[in-house]
Amino acid sequence: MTEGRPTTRARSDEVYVVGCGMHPFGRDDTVTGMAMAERAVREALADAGVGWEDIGYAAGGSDVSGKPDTLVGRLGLTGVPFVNVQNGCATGASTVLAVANALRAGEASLGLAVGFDKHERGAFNVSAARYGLGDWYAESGMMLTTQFFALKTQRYLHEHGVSERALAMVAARAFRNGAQHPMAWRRKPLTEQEILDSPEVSPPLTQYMFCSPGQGAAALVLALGNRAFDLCERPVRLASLALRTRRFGSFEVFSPWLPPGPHRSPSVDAAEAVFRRADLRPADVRVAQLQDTDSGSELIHLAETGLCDHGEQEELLAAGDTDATGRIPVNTDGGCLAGGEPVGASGLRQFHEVVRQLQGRAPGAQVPGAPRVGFTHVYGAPGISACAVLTV
Amino acid sequence: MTEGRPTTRARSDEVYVVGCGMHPFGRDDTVTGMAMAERAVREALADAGVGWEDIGYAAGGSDVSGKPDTLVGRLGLTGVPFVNVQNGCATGASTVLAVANALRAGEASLGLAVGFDKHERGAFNVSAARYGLGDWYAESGMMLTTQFFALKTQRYLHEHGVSERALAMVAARAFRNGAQHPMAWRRKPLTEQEILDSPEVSPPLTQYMFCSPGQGAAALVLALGNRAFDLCERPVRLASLALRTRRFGSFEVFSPWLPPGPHRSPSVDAAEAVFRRADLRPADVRVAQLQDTDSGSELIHLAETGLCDHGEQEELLAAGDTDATGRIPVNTDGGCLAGGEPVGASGLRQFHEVVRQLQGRAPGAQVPGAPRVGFTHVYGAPGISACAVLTV
Amino acid sequence: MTTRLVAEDLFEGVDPMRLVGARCSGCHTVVFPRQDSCPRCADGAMSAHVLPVRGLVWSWTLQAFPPKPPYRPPAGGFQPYHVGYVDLGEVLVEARLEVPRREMRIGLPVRLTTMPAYHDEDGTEVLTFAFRPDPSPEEDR
Amino acid sequence: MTTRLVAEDLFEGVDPMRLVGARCSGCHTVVFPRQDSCPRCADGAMSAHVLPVRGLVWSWTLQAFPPKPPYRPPAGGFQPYHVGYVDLGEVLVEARLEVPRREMRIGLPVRLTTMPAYHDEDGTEVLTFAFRPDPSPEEDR
Ligand SMILES: [Zn+2]
Ligand SMILES: [Zn+2]
Repeated sequence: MTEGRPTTRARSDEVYVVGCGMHPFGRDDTVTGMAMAERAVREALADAGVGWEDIGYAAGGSDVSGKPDTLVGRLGLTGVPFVNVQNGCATGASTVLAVANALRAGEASLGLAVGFDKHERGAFNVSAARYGLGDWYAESGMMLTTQFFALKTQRYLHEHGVSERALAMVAARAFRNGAQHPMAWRRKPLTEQEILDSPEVSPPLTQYMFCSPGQGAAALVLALGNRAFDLCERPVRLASLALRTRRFGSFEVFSPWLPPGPHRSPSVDAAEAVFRRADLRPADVRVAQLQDTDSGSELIHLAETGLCDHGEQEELLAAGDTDATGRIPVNTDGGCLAGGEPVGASGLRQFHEVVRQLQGRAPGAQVPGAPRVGFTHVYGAPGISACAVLTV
Repeated sequence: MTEGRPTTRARSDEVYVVGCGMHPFGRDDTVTGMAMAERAVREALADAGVGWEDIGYAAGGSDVSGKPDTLVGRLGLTGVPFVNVQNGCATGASTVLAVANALRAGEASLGLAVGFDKHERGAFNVSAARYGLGDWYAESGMMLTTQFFALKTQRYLHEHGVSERALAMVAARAFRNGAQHPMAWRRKPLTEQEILDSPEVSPPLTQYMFCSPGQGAAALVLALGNRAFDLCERPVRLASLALRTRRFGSFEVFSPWLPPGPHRSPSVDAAEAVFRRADLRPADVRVAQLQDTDSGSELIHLAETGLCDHGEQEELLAAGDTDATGRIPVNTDGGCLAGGEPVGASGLRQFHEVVRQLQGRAPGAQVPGAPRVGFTHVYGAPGISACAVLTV
Repeated sequence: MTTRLVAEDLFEGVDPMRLVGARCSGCHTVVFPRQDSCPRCADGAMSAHVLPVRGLVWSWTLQAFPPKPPYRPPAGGFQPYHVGYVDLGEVLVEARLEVPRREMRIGLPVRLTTMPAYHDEDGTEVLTFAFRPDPSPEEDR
Repeated sequence: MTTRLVAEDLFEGVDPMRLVGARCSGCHTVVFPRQDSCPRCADGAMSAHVLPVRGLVWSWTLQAFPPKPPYRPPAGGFQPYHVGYVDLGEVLVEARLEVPRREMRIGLPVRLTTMPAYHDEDGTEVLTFAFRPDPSPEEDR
């Protein structure tokens, strides 16, 4: 496989975010997934100051709420190429990748990425066959994502000497940030003790350490080269974006077996690739989004992406370093924990938050000091991760 | 929207097909969709003389038979970026587009596109909500793809003075070609009269004028620039590929209403775009693949793509012009009519056939005279078409 | 026997019953059923628009085999039926056609009617819209 | 009462029952359940490979709420249960853990057993594999 090298591109080959829009996350029975997507797209177009008819290439993703390309029926029948992508939790990143590649390949100079979903209450349904597994695996009660997160976290805490309180600190910060964010679902701050005392779901994880399936939509307008500067006062450069599937020995959901360790996650590969290509280091990041389907995942991802060392998380959290006012603010919008996880929209929510932070117009808690380097990270089944570095 | 212009690319920016593989189409209960996909990929890799670990970017599509990116569990856990796309009948083209754009964008120099599906017997199930329609539409018996094809064909024959016998000629040629093709499903030639006398499904279309949902898989290895010539004696250039969604007033499946005509299909837009970009004319095409979910569709697509004039089809068919030995051979492998339509695989089957024709090694009836320009066309719900021009 | 319409928002009035779509104030596009945004232009506002009851068969076909669910067969079980598009001038509407095969042709004058589609579990007859041959096509046009 | 195994191809032998995976002749990777191709290398051939019956808890958790279908609860209804990975040396296997919460810890020696998972409609008891605390962890290792 070709590995990423630091990329030196002419400005004319760079891709920029020039507009973003978002439908509030949460739960609202009066609005469909497609309607939320339409609103997010219209907001992104207005933000970029362009019309739908200016879009030359579009990509969309939704896990369960309809075929994204049917959005053309709502947005306008311009004939635009519209590709649907589906990569689980990495769907949002896949839409951005599809559009960025198309722009660089010369297919268009202005593109749109949109993601949306509206899930039913409760955990996601799964099909063993769809994952290439026998029925026995689900029937005997081992095919639950919550178990996976708990098993991975349990082992991680043990190996790296992190306490369960760190898990509560992650969730408490998420709800603190969510409380300030107008588009978050959960807006009530919770204390660490409340989080630890909430019902046990799968130890070491309690109820408030898990995000819920929810609903939402987010969209970005992307532009190539100089077009971006014509449209936008402060375009945000997509310095690098990498999607990686798992390598042998990663610890993934729905694994009836694992090889003896070490278990290297695709998050490590994706993060290394984006920092290498952007010619930046994790220490340069001033605002980060990390996949936080649960507290344990965020904790693990902090180290896997290189933002801290393994085992260092508890100290970082206790010192407030990951707060909006800290050294390395994480999930300033409350992440999945406060926003819920509409699978198709979640990755684009991350871009939305980081872009607006870098533009100095965060909807919630603004990171002070005009951050210039942002980072996004998603991770999901069946062992896929996507990271991006964004800069102004 | 940015319209395509004739593209003058340096050879280093051209994308070529350097290997192809296919699992026979049809129905075989002993093999899963994923297993078929694996076989097609391995065959394509062997054909290109490369290993899975050489692939730097992959895209896959399947409508109902699993998450394509889980194929990494069978092919090898190399960490490769693997994007899943889903665009109905245009899924195969979307995989090729995703890979070609990634190669041109500098993501990798070698990529893989794979499509597969294994459908249940009988017509596809539909969900009104998924198409943004009320339940009444399906419940009252109007939400069937077969009706749509029949209604469109009925009107087309009426407007352009084409007889029902032309529909039988299309199917007869498909089965004639299929009979010679080792990977086709239907290998028994049928006379025009047998086709006309088969049970009426939705007039003017009879049973043998419709393709069936089936199973199959196909894969392509794509290479950028000089890499292609290092790998392959006769790489086939992807001169252009365009995907288009419908514009206002096209006549699409599941339309409770239509505006008064004319009804312009996205096939017209996609075909015009690829010929313009490739700087070639429809008359240059020497081997073509047209979406033939039914005889009427192929008939209509012949004219919509510019391969003939509206109303000229019957004459062309009667003269044998669309036979493998004719002036403009169409669906030399028997198309969907003889192959069935595994949605995710069907578009890549088209590429497989055209590539092998242009390389002079067709598995079935070889077009004589070393054809140099090939064409593919798919069309499907919800009003999407993709065309490609391939050259040697 | 109680009856209900297959979907209330498709209809307006009772006797005579009319189909109701929507019309764009910007580009005058007429759609059916009604929807909130114009599929053609971004500018117009959509408002309810009652459709003509008379038109011409624009295309037709037969549904020869029983559709899978969510199709709901009528009380007596599935019988082959005709469907088609009816040209109402400003819009073509897809509908069940209550027209005998021998009379069926593109261009046939037809007018709006209702027909039983299926029965609810509680026995309620569910009516849908259809078009039947128009005995007096020139009248009121 | 008749019993059956949750999936025949996971097991080999009866008394003692063993789990059977597959091992790659090329890179010696051991997988469970058996599969035809090696997930690690392209070269090796996979052949059936009986797994050790003794191991150590590598990670564990509790399933506190009743899973949705396709999970099938036992005859008496859902009761919270433990799952985990057991380190068998050459491979870690995910399994139900029949270990009391107070004894549960990473590193606990366990050995293979079977347990009723659910009942078929005809009353057949369906057994799955599990691990329970190993009273004599040093023996036979
Ligand atoms: Zn309008
Ligand atoms: Zn091996």
